[in-house]
Amino acid sequence: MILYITTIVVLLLLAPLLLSFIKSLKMWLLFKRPTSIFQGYRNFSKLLSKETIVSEETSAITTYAPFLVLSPLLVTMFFLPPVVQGAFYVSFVDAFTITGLISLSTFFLMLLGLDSASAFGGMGSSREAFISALVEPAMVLTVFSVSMMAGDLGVGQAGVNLAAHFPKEHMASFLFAGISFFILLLAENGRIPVDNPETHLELTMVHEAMILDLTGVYLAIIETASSVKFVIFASLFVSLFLPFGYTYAAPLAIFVFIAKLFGVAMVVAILEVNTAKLRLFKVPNLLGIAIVFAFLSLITFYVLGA
Amino acid sequence: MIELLLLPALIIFGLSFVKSKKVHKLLAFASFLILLPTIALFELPKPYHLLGDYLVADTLNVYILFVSSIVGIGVALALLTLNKHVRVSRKAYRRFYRFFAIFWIGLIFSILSNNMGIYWIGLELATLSTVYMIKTNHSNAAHKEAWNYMIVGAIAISLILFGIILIYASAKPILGEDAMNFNLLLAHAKEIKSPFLFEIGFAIVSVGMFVKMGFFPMNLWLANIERASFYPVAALFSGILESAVIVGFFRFSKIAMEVNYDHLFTFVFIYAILTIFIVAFLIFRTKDFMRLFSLSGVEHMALIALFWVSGGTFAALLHFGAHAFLKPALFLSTGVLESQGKYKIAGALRGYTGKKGTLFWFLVSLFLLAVISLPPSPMFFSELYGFGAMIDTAKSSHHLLAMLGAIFLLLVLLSIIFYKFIDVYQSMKYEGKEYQKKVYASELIALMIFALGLVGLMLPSTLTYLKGI
Amino acid sequence: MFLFDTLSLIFVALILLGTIPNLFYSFGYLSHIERKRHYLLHYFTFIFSMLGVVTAGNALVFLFFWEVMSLTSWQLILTEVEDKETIKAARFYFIMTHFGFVFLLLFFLIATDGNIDMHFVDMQGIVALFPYPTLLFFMLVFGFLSKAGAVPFHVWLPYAHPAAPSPVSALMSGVMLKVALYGFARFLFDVLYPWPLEWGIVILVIGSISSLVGVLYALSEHDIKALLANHSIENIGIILIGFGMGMIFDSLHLETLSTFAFIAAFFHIFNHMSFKSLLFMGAGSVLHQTHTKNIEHYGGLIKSMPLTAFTFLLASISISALPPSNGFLSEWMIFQSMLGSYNISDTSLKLAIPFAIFALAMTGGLAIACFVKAYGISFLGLHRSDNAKHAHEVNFLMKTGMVLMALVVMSLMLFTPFYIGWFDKMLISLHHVSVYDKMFPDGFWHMHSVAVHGGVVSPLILLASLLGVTLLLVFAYKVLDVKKRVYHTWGCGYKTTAKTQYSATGFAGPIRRFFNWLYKSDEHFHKEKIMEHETKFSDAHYEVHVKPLFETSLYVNSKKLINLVSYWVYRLAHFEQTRYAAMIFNLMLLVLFSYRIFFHAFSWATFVLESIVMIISIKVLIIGDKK
Amino acid sequence: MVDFFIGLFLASLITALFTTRLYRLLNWYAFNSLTLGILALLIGTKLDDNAMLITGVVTIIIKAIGIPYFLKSFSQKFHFVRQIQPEIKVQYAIMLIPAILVFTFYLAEPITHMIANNSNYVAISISSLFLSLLLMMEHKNIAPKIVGFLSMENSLFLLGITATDGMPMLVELGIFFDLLMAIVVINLLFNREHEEELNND
Repeated sequence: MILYITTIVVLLLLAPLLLSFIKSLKMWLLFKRPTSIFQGYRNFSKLLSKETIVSEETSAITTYAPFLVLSPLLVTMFFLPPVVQGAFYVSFVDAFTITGLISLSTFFLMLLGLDSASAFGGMGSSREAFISALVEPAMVLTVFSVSMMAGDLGVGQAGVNLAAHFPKEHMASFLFAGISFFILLLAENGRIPVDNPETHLELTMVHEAMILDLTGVYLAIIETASSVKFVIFASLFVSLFLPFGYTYAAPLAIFVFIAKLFGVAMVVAILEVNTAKLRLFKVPNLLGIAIVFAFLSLITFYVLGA
Repeated sequence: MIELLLLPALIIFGLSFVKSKKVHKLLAFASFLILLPTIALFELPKPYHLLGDYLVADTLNVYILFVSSIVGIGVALALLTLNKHVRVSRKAYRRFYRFFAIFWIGLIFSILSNNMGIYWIGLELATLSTVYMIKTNHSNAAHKEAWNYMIVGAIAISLILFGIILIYASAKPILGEDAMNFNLLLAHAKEIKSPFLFEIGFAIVSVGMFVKMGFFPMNLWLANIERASFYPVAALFSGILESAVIVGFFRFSKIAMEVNYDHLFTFVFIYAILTIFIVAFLIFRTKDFMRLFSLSGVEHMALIALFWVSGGTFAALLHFGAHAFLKPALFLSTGVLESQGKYKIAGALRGYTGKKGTLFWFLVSLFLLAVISLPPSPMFFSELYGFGAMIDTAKSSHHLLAMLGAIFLLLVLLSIIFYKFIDVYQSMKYEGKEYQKKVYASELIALMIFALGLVGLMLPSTLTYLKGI
Repeated sequence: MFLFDTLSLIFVALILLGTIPNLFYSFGYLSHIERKRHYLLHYFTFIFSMLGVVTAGNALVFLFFWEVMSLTSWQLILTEVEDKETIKAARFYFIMTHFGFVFLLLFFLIATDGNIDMHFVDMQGIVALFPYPTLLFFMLVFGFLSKAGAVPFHVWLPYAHPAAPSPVSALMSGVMLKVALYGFARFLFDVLYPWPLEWGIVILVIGSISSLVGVLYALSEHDIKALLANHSIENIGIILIGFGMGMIFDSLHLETLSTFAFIAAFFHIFNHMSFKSLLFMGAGSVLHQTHTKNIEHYGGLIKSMPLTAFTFLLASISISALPPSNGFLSEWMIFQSMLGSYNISDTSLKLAIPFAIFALAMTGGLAIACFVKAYGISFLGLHRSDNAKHAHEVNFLMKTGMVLMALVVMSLMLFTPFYIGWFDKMLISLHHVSVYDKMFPDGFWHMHSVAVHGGVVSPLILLASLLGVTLLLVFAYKVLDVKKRVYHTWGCGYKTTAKTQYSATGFAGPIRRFFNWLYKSDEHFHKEKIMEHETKFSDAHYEVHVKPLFETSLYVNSKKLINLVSYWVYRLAHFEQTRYAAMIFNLMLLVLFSYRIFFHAFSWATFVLESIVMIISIKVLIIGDKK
Repeated sequence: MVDFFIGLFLASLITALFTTRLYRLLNWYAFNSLTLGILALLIGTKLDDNAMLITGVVTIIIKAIGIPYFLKSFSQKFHFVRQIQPEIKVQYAIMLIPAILVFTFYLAEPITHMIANNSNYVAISISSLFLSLLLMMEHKNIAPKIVGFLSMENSLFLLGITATDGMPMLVELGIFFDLLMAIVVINLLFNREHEEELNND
């Protein structure tokens, strides 16, 4: 139980760090002077001390939606697979629920975008709706095939099972599912090539457009939400598709886990440096690949058993 | 008893020669009398021999006569205000009643007869008398149609007689002069030595009857006639004259069932489907009430014939009763609807205000929806039972899938008719302009009589009576 | 005459749950209706007839109430005739229901041997002897699913539901469609029982296609009620997926999974009833205030109609299948049941089920997008029209109706085990095994899937934790006591007006563009250019219409065919006016000849001879020479 | 002897088909009815059937003399068009008539196996029915149509007399009564037309 809570706290604390890490790594790779990897925490604390400016066109949605964006993600944090063998994990929540919780958060985020009556908010919501509608089937299909390979739909149990018994006999579908999930990780967290988190150009922004009118604590909450979301995806990816290092003793296991998370962040950063952001109407091509891989994964598992 | 039955008709006949101004009201009320002897007939034990073996009242024909007399009363009531809707002379009025009397006499003979010859004589009498009724309208179209009716009706009637003689010829070797007796023939149908001769005779009889009822390929002639004549005539045509024909069909087909059921069924089935096929598409294109209703009358007659030969006696009779009440009611209301703004379907039901007006449009809507077998119309039940009988027959045949396909086709064709009626109803009620219109009490009472008739059909006692036939 | 078994009672409960809030709402709405007597008469008959359908004990009663239901609902659509569209919609609706009725009639007649007052259970014996059970199955599919609105018989829904007054739309969409599903279930279970595997696959495929098509057309819709109607198609599809899975498992003798899938379907039936009724009520309230159905003219209604907005949000979350709502739970169950397909060895099934999973998941994603659009555009932002500006909260009765329906939604969310226990009992009465104990082995907190390696969901814990965390956050925010300032929305230095907001058309733009192959949309773009500059214009107008694919391909064409046939029939029929004698002559010839050939010594030679003779004779005597 | 008159009956009907003048058509109709009456008398004497004899006499009086006379007087009173050109070309008609005869014999062929006598009469009656129909359809004017209808009546009487050896008396009288009624109605119809024409003038 202590391990369980520790993990959650560690992951929560780690969340802003990971995003800042990606950012500074990218800058470093581009031969820029990198920002501090603790920039995330600085932003957070600064935003907390700022006053909140609420647009007069908004309604109760703006007042409450930021909390509702964050809370499903926080709840999800409790349901992640265990990092250390023998640690407590929640057994009564399955992958569908987690997908649902993430969708719930996105739902309120999109409403938030529409509430401020600005053209940007609508634009962001519209694009987000488009992308998440395409992410959903890929996500469900991936979850489906992974849980079949893991032998359990519960996320926690699946992580444990995969760590205990790596599905060597289903490598093909496992690989397909992994690729698909990684694309989803990029898409859901608004990384390049789907979205560029660093730009505020109306032609390109998706996530940023929705929160353009937020400041202060609200912005801090939303920023936290997006970093928490990244951590959730990264740790899911790590526990489900890179299930090693689980059996070590507690501190080591946690360390390995965090290292893996940074590994994922590094891959993301390297990818971001080497690709350009896709045009919005090219995004379906990428998500199409995710869907196809997810579908392939399921079919290979189902029909070929490989 | 037979005197009693004929008496009202004779009274009307006599009164029609009186040249008084009030006489047309008197005539209308005199025609109420036709109901009394039919009610009396109900009370008598069945079968009741009215005139030796020639006229026999049994449960079937008493029912049909009863329905017809109610229709007759309704039509007579509506006639009271005919001159409010169309131009009609007093003389024509009296003539109309004169021929109505003859018509009624012919009808009594044909419906109650137990003899093919008498049946035919009655039918011919009724047919010829209606020719003149068409002519009460002075238009050129009516004149042309009266001739048309005369000729086509005569051909049809002659064909019926021709067939009757053939049937007679086929049965004479076993029954002698009594071969014209329906009941005897039915009892001895299996002994007929040359079934083929009988069947040829039956085929010709049915072709005659079918032509008379407007089946394939003569679908439009009745519609044209009803369009050209005054609406009470149309009501009489569809409500009563066709009953006389269909009762004959009932009797003949009953014998034919005994001779060779498969042949009869195949023949009537194909014929009826062809008819409904043509009629459905004709209805789809009609643009006025009269044609619409008279074509739908053809459709219903075809259905009744089909139900009857499929063994759905109850369904056929219930459908018959419903049709006999609904069609005249619709024709009468058409008279009211068309009296202002002829041929305009859009908005026809709008503008009827006040108690009378509301009742009128309400009743007409009910009739319109009842005629396409929406519950709680009796037609809904009769179609259920009728198609049930058909399916039953289909199951015992060797061509199950073909039969099911045909029944399905039939239902699809009925749906086309359904569509058209819904279209017409909606357009009557919700489209077009609204302006003040008037309806008279006598017409409303007539419609109420028909509505009550329909309700009466649904009474449990009526249903048991019909099931007992 | 009547039958009160568990299945019937469950649907009676469904109808009551759907109608009681509706009654309040309806009376609140009544002031809006001109023909009150007409409305009330048909409204109550409608409710009564639905109760009649679900409790009917024999075919006669069933068909009677079924037709009364169609009749009254048709009349209800015609309550407020404002334009030709309503009339067209009503006609279309009625002919479609009649189309279904034809198949039902055939089904019943075949299954009862014509004794339509026979008890349902006795029909099974007759059906067992019937050589083509699949024919009967398809009759049920056509008959009931055309009323339920499954693709491709869904075309009437987006026309009929918007045309009806809102309480009626709620009833039609929420309850009447379910009554059709009742019929489907009743006769599949009671009459056509041992199901071949193919039937289940057919239902699964119909369900998958319906769900996708429904949500895709909903996205492109700007009429709020048509949008909701299209969502009904989607949800019927989801229900059918569950139903199809149940049938498939049953044919494969996987009894527990079968029961589980059926429970999922029935649970979704209830859920859809609740949230769709609520959505239609909300839409009705909005319509009541703004007098338009076009969501482009709403906007900002949350400020003037908070209660409506809140209930609509609740229903939107539920219909989008977001946890912890009841809509999520039933969809979760359906996904779980599909997960049970793991052990099936049939290859065709292994291909069909992933497709269904994909369809269902895609539907979920698109539904979220669609409801963000519907909710965001109508309730959030600035008022997009004067009507929206002058809207205010609806009257007490209507509010009561909405609140009651919201309570129904909540109850389905909170008392899931209770409802599921109920469905479980019903399935036991339909000779299925019980799964309640397997689903709730350790009390009502956790709901387990019965599939091998199935998942678990804990709706109450989820709800509690979400509420807890949110409240905690809000509390923390309050504690922080942040200074709050109100200012304008940033609009690049321009003033933010209603026109600068994203429109519904724009919102759905990317998705519409992606699915253009289906929509085949018809765009109208007009702008007043300044000085012939492409990019500078004073005024612009953009409109996009989606071509209804199914309607044009299936319905318009069949109408064209009927028109064509009727034209030729009409032309042919007119020969009789001048050539009646010849007609009768030929008829006699045909009849007698056929009698001679078919009923006495048939031979092909004479048949050919007859045909030739008839053709010549018709040509010479009737058609004649061309002038 | 019976066969001879049947032959005459058929011959007169066929000749009527080719007639182009109304009065001649009426004459042929009269002749046709006359043969029918004689047939009735012949068969009546052979069978010693009084009813048949009465039928024969009534036929001759009404159909051979009465109706042609009335029709002729109508035609003078109401100015019928006397030039009646058959619509169907003669080339077709000469093919059609034998075809009809062949067909009816083919049709009646099974009957010969079932009942020995009279089956040929059935065939001839049916063919005369068809021929009368032909007569009706080849003319557009109303008068020859009426004649066609009357010939139809004749052909069924032929059937009644030859094939069934007479029908019940009551029926036959009834048929005659109806025939008279038909004439009355036709008269009335013509009258109307006449009146209207006068009114229009």
